[in-house]
Amino acid sequence: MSGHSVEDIKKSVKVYIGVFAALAVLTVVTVAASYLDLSSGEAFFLAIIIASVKGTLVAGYFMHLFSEKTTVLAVLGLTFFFLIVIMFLPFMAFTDQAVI
Amino acid sequence: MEIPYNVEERQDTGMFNAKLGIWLFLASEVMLFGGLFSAYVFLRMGDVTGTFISGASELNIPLATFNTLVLISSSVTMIMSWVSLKLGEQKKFKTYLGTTLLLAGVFLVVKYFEYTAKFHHGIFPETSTFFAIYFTLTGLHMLHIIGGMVVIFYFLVPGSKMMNTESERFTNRIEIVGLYWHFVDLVWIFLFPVLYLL
Amino acid sequence: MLDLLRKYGLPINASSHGGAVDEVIVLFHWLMLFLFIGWGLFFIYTLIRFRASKNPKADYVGVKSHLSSGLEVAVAAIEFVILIGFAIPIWATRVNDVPNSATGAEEIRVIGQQFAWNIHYPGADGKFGNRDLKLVDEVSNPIGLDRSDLNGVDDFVTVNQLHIPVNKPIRIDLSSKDVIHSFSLPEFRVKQDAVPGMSIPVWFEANMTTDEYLQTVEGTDREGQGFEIACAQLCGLGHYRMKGFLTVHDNEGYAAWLDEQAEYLEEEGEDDDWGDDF
Amino acid sequence: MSGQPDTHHEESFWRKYIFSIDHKVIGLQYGITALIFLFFGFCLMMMMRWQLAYPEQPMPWFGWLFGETGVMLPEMYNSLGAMHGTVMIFLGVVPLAVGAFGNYFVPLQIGAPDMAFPKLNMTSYWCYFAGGIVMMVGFFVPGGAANSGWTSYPPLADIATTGQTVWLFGMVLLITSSLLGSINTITTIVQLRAKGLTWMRLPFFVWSQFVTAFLLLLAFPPLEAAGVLQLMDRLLDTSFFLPSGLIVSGEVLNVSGGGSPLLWQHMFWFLAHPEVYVLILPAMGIVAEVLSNNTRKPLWGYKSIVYASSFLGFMSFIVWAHHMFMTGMGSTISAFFQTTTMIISVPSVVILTAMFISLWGASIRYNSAMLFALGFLPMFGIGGLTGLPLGIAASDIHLHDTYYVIGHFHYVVAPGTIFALFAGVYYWFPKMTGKTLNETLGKIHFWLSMIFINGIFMPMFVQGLAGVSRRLWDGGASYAHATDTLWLNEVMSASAWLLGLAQIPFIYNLIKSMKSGEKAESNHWDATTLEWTDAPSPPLPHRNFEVIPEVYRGPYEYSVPGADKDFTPQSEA
Ligand code: HEA
Ligand code: HEA
Ligand code: CUA
Ligand SMILES: [Cu+2]
Repeated sequence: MSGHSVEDIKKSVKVYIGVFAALAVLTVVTVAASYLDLSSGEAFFLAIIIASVKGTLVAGYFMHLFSEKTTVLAVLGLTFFFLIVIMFLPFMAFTDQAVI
Repeated sequence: MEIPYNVEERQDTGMFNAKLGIWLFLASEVMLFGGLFSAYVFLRMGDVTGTFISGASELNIPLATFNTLVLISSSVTMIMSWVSLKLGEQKKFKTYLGTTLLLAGVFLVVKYFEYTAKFHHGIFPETSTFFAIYFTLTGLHMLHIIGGMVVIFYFLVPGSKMMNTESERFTNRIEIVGLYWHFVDLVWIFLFPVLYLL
Repeated sequence: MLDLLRKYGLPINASSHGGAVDEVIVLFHWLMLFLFIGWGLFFIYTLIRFRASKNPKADYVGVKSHLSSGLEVAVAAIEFVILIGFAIPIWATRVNDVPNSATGAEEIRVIGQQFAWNIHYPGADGKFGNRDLKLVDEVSNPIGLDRSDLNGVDDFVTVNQLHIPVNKPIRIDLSSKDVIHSFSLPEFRVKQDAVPGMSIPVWFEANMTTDEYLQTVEGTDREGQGFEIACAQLCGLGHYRMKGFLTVHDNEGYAAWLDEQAEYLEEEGEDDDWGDDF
Repeated sequence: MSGQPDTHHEESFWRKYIFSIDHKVIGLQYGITALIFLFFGFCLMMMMRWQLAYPEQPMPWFGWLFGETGVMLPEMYNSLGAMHGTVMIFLGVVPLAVGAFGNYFVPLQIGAPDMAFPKLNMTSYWCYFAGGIVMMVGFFVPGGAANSGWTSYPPLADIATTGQTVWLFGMVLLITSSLLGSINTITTIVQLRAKGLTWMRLPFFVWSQFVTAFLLLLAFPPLEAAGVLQLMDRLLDTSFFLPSGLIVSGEVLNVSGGGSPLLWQHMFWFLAHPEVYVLILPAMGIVAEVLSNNTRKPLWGYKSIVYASSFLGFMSFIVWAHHMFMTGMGSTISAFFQTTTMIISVPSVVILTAMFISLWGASIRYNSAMLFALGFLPMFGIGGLTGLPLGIAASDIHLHDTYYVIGHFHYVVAPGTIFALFAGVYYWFPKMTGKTLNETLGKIHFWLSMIFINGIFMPMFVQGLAGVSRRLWDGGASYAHATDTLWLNEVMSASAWLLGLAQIPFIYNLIKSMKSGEKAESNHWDATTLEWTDAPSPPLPHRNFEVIPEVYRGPYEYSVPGADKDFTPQSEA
């Protein structure tokens, strides 16, 4: 991000502080939610959604992904696709197993 | 003959070399932790005796929450150190980077207490597959923290000479360390709910 | 093509579904042969015709037509026909339509171990007794069969001796005590890994008895050697000798064999609960 | 991660040849180490072939390796098998194809002074070297080297002798090396292309290295994770891959259980399937270079080859479970993997077809490099085509884990990839050394190799169809169904040893020509790509080019109508 002017940078500092606050709040929310009486499926989705929001904030602002170059985004898009593959395909194969 | 685009950006890609390099490295890290998360999902789904649920309930949530906040803060100080460099405020840079290192240290200390508490209760990796994956994931994450600390320390003390000699290059390097550090934070953001809360 | 493949190794087929497996193998070998010969002829022709001494000036453009795209589409199309028309349905019947004793199949359990196949028969009641880790004794009770379980009283266990009736669906539930083995019956086009921690069914129907088979190999090097169970997955240093024997009886023969086993069981009491017929 | 300033002071021997950061020296280091390992893997295999052909007979000359009787025991056979696979793939072919050729020629072909991260490059080589040494240490620990196959399936691998632990440590080093290397390659190709060298002007070799680097980058980490898990299982008594209730040699295994052996298989094949395309893509890249150069015409359908290879790379991540059809896979997932497997065969057909069609209208020069490249085509054809019946679960029932599989993949890796690598050596040797290889010896090497390699692998299909399992210590002698095809073992073994003899002209040629070969011109083959047209032979140390070239056209502009010579260099304005 070497193209940034001093002005821009000062503005983004505010953003960073905001993100920090959001992350802190969301952390507390996840913990609180885990004490709710949710079914394991609901709990799972809630936790993953919150974590994903936090992850997006970190990647998007701290790691500047929201304004990153297409080359990087393409690499990460590919990675993300294969991440989904390795995360879920083995497990799907497992549930489709003839008899466990 | 210098290698091109070591410091300056290449026109059509808009990047200097190390920037792409670190992103590629992080991509491979995503797959590394992805593989382990996949193992977690796979083992959890095949877990008929409920070791995952009972195991998670033995973990210390308050400590881990505290640690999450510590790590998030360290991410913020990391990015602030880079901002300070951009603004040419070298003193502030050192303070922020030093704080990052300190917070990382706090994280490790907390982790140390968590681990020893487990060992005291006779909980080891071989206790159940839950603790096996717990120790593997957090242990590997910890190795990443330690690696990051070494690099941060390098730029804080011996490597900081470059700040004055090649300031643009130094700023680039700090940006790269920052990317790595945020990634380590990001991994923890997922580790925390997956291991402690589910 | 089938005859050709038979000539080059493919064993005789002794099961009812084996024909379908062979058919896929045959179809693919046709495709392979066709492509290989087609491109091979083209290849040799170009190599001769366009050698530098004969054709000193190369043509910048070369082939203009896009016939080759058609060929590629054709190859893909044939693959998909085989895939959808044969492969997927065959596999579905293999893994989805597994019969059981209620649907008239003979149920047997096979438990692999380094380096033998333990064959567990349910006995006259058709029900398998429980197994318990604690009861395992490598000499007297390799699978840990619980004789105090009522279902287990008449069960019997053989080592490396699988006997089945002809023309009746056989369902085998495969598991393993230690490492991964693979239960392979080449003449029946049966192969299935035995994975510890899992019980995986595999089924087939023999349509040739051992006696009939032995007649077909009379006068060859294989004379006198019946069907065998091979282990196809590396399972340690004895992998090469993890061989079992499969005997296919006609119905009377099978009944007689079962009776014989039941007798052994009575005679020898609980200590030695498998037939010493190997 | 720093650029190397252009220092002109004399460097010490160590700086120059051992801890060099020049991509060419590192490429040569990779090349020499990999050739030695290749040779070593070959020797392991020749010993195995003795045992397969003459089970339980004492081995002549080398019997002392196996103790007093001179007979190879089953444990030893399993060790040799696992190590042959590992050494060939991870220490031989990949380092040669990616580490050596990739390192040496990617920067040259894209007009770069070096790789993007020279120090990282050196680190990858030394990680690879350390990994190789660790692998070799395996032979000297109690129980011998890893003996659970190169696939290391648990539970067998979890309970195997110490050699397996050593293997895992070796793999972690090798994986690290590959990861660093692939980061370097991708960055180099993206960032350091010369002016005017757009994506569609890249030589196909560079493309193949680019796709390969992505496969290494994204497929290897899960195996690294799996390797760590297996290490935990072995060293810390966890049970990631061990289910509850295992009884090993009569004893209940004392672990918590709850793991799954199939987890390993998924994580292993998630890498290992892309890995096989890592073996073949650079080979295709080399063949493309040699082919267009010696047909004196552009590669037919360059764009379709580029797209096909990218698609191949992408698809290779989602076909892995075709190695696992027999693990009790259900019908939905197996239908998915059968379909993707059939789909992935199409880009290979496209690439091969384009290469065949390139021959039409050519003016073919039959030199050694070209012979090996041409030999590659039908050999890869046989290997690839025999992959098809394996990709269908129904036919895989009969063929899985038999010698048919062994035949399939050896056709793609040995007369396929290895031939392509030979072609690469013959083609680029003049560039690397400034000397030429002897053509007559090269041709002898080709024809003998071609004959004997088919003598080894063709009979494997016959044995495979007969249902002979792989990894058998006695080559099937104890099974009745192997009786009819057993005699082929001797044929195969004799061919293997003769193949060994056939390598003597090659090795002699390499050494002799290096010392006293004829001097080669800088553009020895009248080629069009930058490494030939703009760099001297051998290229300048530490910067490759006098001036960084600029590129004006596609990679294979041969026999352009109206041009005064039959090749138009990429850098010609
Ligand atoms: C370089 C390595 C390489 C390559 C490229 C391939 C390519 C392919 N492989 Fe192979 N494979 C291996 C290496 C490779 N494989 C290895 C090492 C194993 C065993 C691992 C182990 O278990 O130890 C294996 C095992 C293996 C299996 C598992 C078998 C089993 O264990 O039961 C399967 C199943 O689907 C398979 C399928 C395929 C397919 C469909 C292709 C396709 O990509 C092939 C596509 C190519 C073509 C279709 C050819 C096109 C050519 C023409 C049309 C022209 C022909 C004409 C002339 C030349 C004249 N392979
Ligand atoms: C890249 C991979 C590769 C290569 C090239 C080879 C090459 C060969 N392989 Fe191998 N093989 C495997 C990978 C490979 N193999 C794998 C993965 C397995 C499975 C292991 C397992 O079960 O776990 C296997 C298994 C395997 C078996 C089955 C063992 C069993 O199941 O019991 C056999 C049997 O004959 C065999 C034989 C051969 C032969 C005859 C060659 C020949 O083609 C060799 C030809 C080699 C050359 C022609 C190279 C010569 C090079 C030189 C001489 C270099 C010159 C040196 C200098 C200049 C210094 N291999
Ligand atoms: Cu059991 Cu091989
Ligand atoms: Cu594969």
